[in-house]
Amino acid sequence: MSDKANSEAKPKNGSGEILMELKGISLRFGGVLAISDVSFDIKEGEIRAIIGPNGAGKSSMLNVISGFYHPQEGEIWFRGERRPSMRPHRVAAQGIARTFQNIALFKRMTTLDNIMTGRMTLMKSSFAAQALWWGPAEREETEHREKAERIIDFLGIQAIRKIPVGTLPYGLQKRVELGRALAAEPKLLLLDEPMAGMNVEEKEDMSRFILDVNDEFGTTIALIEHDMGVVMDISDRIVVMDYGKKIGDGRPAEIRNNQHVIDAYLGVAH
Amino acid sequence: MLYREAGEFRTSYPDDSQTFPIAFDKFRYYAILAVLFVGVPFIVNDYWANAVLVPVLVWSIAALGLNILTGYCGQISLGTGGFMAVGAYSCYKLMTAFPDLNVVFCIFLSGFVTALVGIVFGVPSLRIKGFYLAVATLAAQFFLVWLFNGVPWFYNYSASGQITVPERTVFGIAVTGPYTEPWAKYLICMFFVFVLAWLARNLTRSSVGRSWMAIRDMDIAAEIIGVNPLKAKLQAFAVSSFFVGISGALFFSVYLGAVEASEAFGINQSFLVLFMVIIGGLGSIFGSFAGAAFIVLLPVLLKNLLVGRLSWPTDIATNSEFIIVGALIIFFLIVEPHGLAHLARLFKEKLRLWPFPH
Amino acid sequence: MAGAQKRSKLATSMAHDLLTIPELLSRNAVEFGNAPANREKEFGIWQSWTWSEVKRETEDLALGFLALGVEEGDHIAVIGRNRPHLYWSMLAAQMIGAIPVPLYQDAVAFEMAYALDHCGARYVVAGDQEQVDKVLELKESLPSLRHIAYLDPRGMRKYDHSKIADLREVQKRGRAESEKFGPELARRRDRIKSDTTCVMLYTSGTTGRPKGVVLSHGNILEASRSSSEFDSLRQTDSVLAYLPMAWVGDFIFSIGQAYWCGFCVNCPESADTMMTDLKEIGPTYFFAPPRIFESILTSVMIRMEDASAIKRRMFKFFMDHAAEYGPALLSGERLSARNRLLYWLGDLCVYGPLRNVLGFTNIRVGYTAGEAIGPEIFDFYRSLGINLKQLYGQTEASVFITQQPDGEVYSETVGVPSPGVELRIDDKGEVFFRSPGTFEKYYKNPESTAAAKDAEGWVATGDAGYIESETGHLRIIDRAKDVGKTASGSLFAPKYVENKLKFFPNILEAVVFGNGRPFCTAVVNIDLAAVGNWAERNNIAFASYQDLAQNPQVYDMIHANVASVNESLSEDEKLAGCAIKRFVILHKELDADDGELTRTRKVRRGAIEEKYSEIVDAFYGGRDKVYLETEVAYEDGRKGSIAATLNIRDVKSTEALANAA
Amino acid sequence: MVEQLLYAIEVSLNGLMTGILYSLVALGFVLIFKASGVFNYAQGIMVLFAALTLVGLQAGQVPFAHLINAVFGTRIYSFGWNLPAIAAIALSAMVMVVLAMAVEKFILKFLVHQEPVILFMATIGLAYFLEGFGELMWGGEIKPLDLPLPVGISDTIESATFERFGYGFFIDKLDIAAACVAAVLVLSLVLFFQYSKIGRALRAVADDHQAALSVGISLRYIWVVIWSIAGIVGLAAGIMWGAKSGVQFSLSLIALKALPVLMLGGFTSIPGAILGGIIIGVGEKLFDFFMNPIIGGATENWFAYMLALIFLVFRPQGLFGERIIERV
Repeated sequence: MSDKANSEAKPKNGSGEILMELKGISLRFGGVLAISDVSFDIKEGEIRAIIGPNGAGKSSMLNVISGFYHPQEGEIWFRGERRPSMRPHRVAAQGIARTFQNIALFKRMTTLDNIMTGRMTLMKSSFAAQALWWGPAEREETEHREKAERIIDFLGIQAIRKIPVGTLPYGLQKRVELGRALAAEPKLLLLDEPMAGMNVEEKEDMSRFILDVNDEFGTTIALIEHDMGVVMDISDRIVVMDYGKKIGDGRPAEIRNNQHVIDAYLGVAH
Repeated sequence: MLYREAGEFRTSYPDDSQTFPIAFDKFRYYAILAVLFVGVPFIVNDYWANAVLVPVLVWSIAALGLNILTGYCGQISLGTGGFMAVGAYSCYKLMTAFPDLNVVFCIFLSGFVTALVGIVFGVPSLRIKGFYLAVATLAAQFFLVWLFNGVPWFYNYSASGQITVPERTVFGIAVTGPYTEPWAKYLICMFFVFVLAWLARNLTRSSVGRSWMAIRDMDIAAEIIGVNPLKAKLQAFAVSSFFVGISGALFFSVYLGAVEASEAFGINQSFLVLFMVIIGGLGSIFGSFAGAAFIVLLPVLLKNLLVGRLSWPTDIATNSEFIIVGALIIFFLIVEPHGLAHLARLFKEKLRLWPFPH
Repeated sequence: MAGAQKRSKLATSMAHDLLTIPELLSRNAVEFGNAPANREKEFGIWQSWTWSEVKRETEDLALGFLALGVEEGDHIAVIGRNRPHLYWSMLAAQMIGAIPVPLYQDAVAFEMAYALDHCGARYVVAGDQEQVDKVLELKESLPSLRHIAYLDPRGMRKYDHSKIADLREVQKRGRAESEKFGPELARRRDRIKSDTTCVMLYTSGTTGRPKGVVLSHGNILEASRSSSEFDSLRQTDSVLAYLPMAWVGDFIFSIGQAYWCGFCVNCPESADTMMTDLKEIGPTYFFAPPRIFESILTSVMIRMEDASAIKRRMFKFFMDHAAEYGPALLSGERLSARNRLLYWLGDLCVYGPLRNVLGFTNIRVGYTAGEAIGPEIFDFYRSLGINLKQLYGQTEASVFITQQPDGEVYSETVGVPSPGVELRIDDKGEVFFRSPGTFEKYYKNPESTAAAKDAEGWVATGDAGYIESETGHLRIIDRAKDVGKTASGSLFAPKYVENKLKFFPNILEAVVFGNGRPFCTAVVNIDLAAVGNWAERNNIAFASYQDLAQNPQVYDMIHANVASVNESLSEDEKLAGCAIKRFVILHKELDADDGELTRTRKVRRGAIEEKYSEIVDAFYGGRDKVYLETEVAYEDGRKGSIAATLNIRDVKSTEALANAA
Repeated sequence: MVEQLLYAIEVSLNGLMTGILYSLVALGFVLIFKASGVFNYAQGIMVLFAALTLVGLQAGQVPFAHLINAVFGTRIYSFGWNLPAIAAIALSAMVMVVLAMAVEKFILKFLVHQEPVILFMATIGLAYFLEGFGELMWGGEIKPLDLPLPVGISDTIESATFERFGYGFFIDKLDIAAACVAAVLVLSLVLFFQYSKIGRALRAVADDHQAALSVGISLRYIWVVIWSIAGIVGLAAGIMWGAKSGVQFSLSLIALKALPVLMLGGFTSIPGAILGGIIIGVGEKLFDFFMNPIIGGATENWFAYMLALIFLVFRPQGLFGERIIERV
């Protein structure tokens, strides 16, 4: 069923407007060149994968997009405007949410609170209103709680709603983190190795969720993933990086028989 | 065991996110409030007010404040004493500068003054983390105390260098000054405790509180998902200092009546409050009260026991007091690092699941 | 409370001229407009609908169905877990003269195929994607199927929506086109009479194909009215709807009685949150089949195992006290001051908290039926002060045949005839009934109808039993056709024996053979929860269910149980012949998916006897080991097979065992 | 004017010496923090406790005299002997080792896996304990502590400088001694860490507890050693301070100055501790020297902290602390 649905889905995806464009991005740490002159774009509603051997600069790339690293050269265009270098939380406010390679949840907060925190950028009520728990503040809480509950329902984590996430098993934590990112209702969702350290079953679930997110909410997704099989299955287009350079870009089929890519991967076992 | 929750269900989110969702807890809460506000004032005598209740209440406010900063926002501070001093002295200046201004306002205002100072000393927290920050806050401690001792303007050039509270009334009843009835002292403190605890609860349950906890648990991730660390931390410092300032103001105006900065607000006070927070339980409002009660009452008990009962010479008693307090604190950290609040939580869970063990 | 009673009295008084469920709905919308009618746990809270809201929702649905082109007499299959919208769709169907046919959601596609085909369902209301997929699989074999509506849109976006629609969309459309279809709705409503078909339910026949039992509004209303009055149910009551919607009981409780009294029906968030939801709702009126009460009791005992010694001792002390005086207290007898005080203490420290954690605090009336319940299980709940009673019923009777009145509750009987029900027991001991609730007919199956229901309307229950002279209560022994004779000519009542066996917490299921055989033998299923826990506590390692089942110590334990059953049988000279001489512990759980149980978890004796013929042969061939391969079906419908060698035990008498030990 | 300048130089020279004393205390912090990640607030009290013990032993005081007398109504105060300094120092060193063992056995052992803040609080508890315990053991009154130091150094310097600049710098012989002691201590510590087996083990632990454990180094043993060393360093500092301003409770407060020193130097850097100490020592003296007329005295109380605070804002990891790299 799922595959059918998803194959039907394909033509729609990736045909949209360009959501984000990265032009000639270069990033240095001291002397080390993490990313050198990489350019690619991400289209509305597509699932865009960034792959490559370890140390290829994938994560750095994601960090650049989410504004955590500031590239020395290159431009980032988001929704038709050039994005000046800004603090990560401002980037988040622009509608870019992400998950992290090694889970970065707020361990002592409950699942619900984590997800509510994800909506931080959407909450408006004033400090005073919250301190006095005035009407507006309480109403806002309720509205956002509703939204959060939809996500909890969507991810099927009702049972752990009020449990501190620190005590949850790895697989569930990954799910909650996805929930936290979704809560921000992002224009662009960045997933840093969403399936790292998962067993086959969990991977299937996660891919399922990623696809569902993509077509239920029409969210644009950019992800890094090691599991080639999964990447080929779920992504519309793939960027391949190696030693900080872009060595391939295209639909899974094209990537599969791209010579550079094959060479790059022959060396490393994945 | 005492809980009868079956049939308690929530049909709306406000119901679900109440402070006391369970009917039994709500009942308990109101019962306690009733006793504190209506019962105690009639029976409280001078000793109980001055030695037990008032100090516990005043320190609770300070503990609440520090708990917001350390327990909720994860920023350790050793400057509490200094901020209490700010509260006390600004309260003094306000009371003497505007004699007609109601003392309650003075106290709130001194809270705001302290909040401003807190923001100033909070700024470094953006760069400095962990123990470095803790030590940095000592700067506030020593500088502020030095300031209030060194600049006569603060103590209105009084010969003693002390500040002494003028008599002020609320509804015609003296709440400060030598002729204050114990119950009046007690009630005015209760009033502030209640209001501030309510504020703290509101903040910690709403998005402000979540931004604090996010910073505490993982500051980098917090910023990346959209928490503005500058805002969150400064808010935490401001609110925390506001609370601490008010407790300082009460400490001076209602509890002691006359203070001298370096004695009343020394580094030890800072540590005392930190103890209250840790022993009470980081990130718990109830914990702040429990911790304050514990730390304030323990010496009182010991004194009664050693000097009162065993009639030891006071110097030995004081020393033993230090030894016992120190030992107890260590013991506590070993058996229950998450504090009294956590113990209470476990106990409550047991009761709810009774007769099942888990 | 009193006010509420008055209102519900008023309701009933004016309700005598109410003939149909839709009329009841309109009445409730007026009488209790703002009282809750349905709740469902969703998105973390209990979403609630008042009676007036339910009326609106349902009418919109009905209009929507009209817009879809539903004809009078069309069958609308409803498949899914208990959810308000699905109940409303049944109501909506009735309003427009269509016939709701709830089906078991856990049925696999080919099982569903029969029912859908047999009733010629034109429309299907499916709970979620899973159910839709099942129906789609059968699309080809169901020519009459016109349209599918689904409730949960998750994952449905990609489906071709020419023949599929979102139920809420259907509803919206109905609301939008209310002027257009309003008159038609009114017209059809007026045409519903008390003999109009109210619902059609498929009995998961223990033998042969399922039969479609046709029940009229008259049947349902009468049954609901009399039973509600029997237990003086009120508008302020509440129930948890968690049993299959396709089962007549759920229809009577969640629609019949709920609409009659106007009380609130609560739907759990999902099957696996049922216990927590039960606790949150704390219903006042509760029904569960014995197996559920059994598993709850087992879990209570297991959880108490880990409690501290003192607590366990206290628990035991008070439970013993309760076992002694609780039931008496509940049936309103006077106790000595000391015992009352002790019970009060116990209520404070154990019974109350226990009722609370289980969610039984507010229960006024609790029922169990469908199977015989173990005396100690039954008494356990009664001793806690929960007014648990038994009833005996059938789909064909719109449930109620006999019930236990408050104050006359016995674990081994099923009570006195329900109001308006006549009982007759023929010479072969089979029980017959006649009542206003008696079904109209089996759909498209006149001969079975004729066989089951004679000219004067007497219906054969197929159960053998007798009326106890001293209490006047009915006592069921067994399925009439299963009651037979052993080769030695003595009476053989397998079910009776099986139940006695199943009353032991270690035994999940048991099948007894012996009809026309020299002696009786049994195939036993152990209860993994109970036995597994026992094994852990006695640190007996086991890799799998199979492994555990064949463990000699487990065998010894079961052996003891069987022996004690034999003992109790020997006391009753009529059934002494049923003593079990040999038994085997089966290496797999009996499973509906393997055709060994019915959907309501009754054992299919015939099927089992043939499937495990090797075992039976081994029993009577005198061998003490048997090797067999059995086919099993997994959740996803795949088939596999497991092989095992089973040990056969010869049963010694209890004292023999005692000596051996 | 020249006078003024020369005086300033003298002041700063004295500051330098005080700074060295600060560093001595700071050294203890650093050792413990480096090896066990424990932020040992009790270090200051340990200094006091060491000094008290030393004096007590030297003067042959009876431990807990007050308590005993109070309880049994006796009137014993002294054993009536006078230990030679060396013996007393050796004994006190042993006491410090015992203390270290006790700390490990009764506190750290149970808190190994707790968060840093909890351990920190525990050491504050320890500080309370030791404060009470020390005074109960040796009494709270101020005690003089005199060391047999070669007289005359100061004079030589003074006269020598007088001939040079026509202005005699006065430098307390104690300060000079302190400087030497500090130098010796640091040198020996560095050697110890570089070349002794256990020293290398300590470094290993500092880098990575798990790794250290996996190569079979007992964390608990390490902790005892490191706390002993910290205790002995504390003793040295205690002697110096005690000799300078008498052994009294205020010692522990002065010891608090070690904290800003640490911030400057970085919690994990030995050279940092030394340099930080000197900077602060000199800094606060000069600041007071110049600002006193303007904003009043006693600026030493806070100058150090303010300096550290401002410095840290620009360099959060301190002078020599490892760079803090933020990752996600």
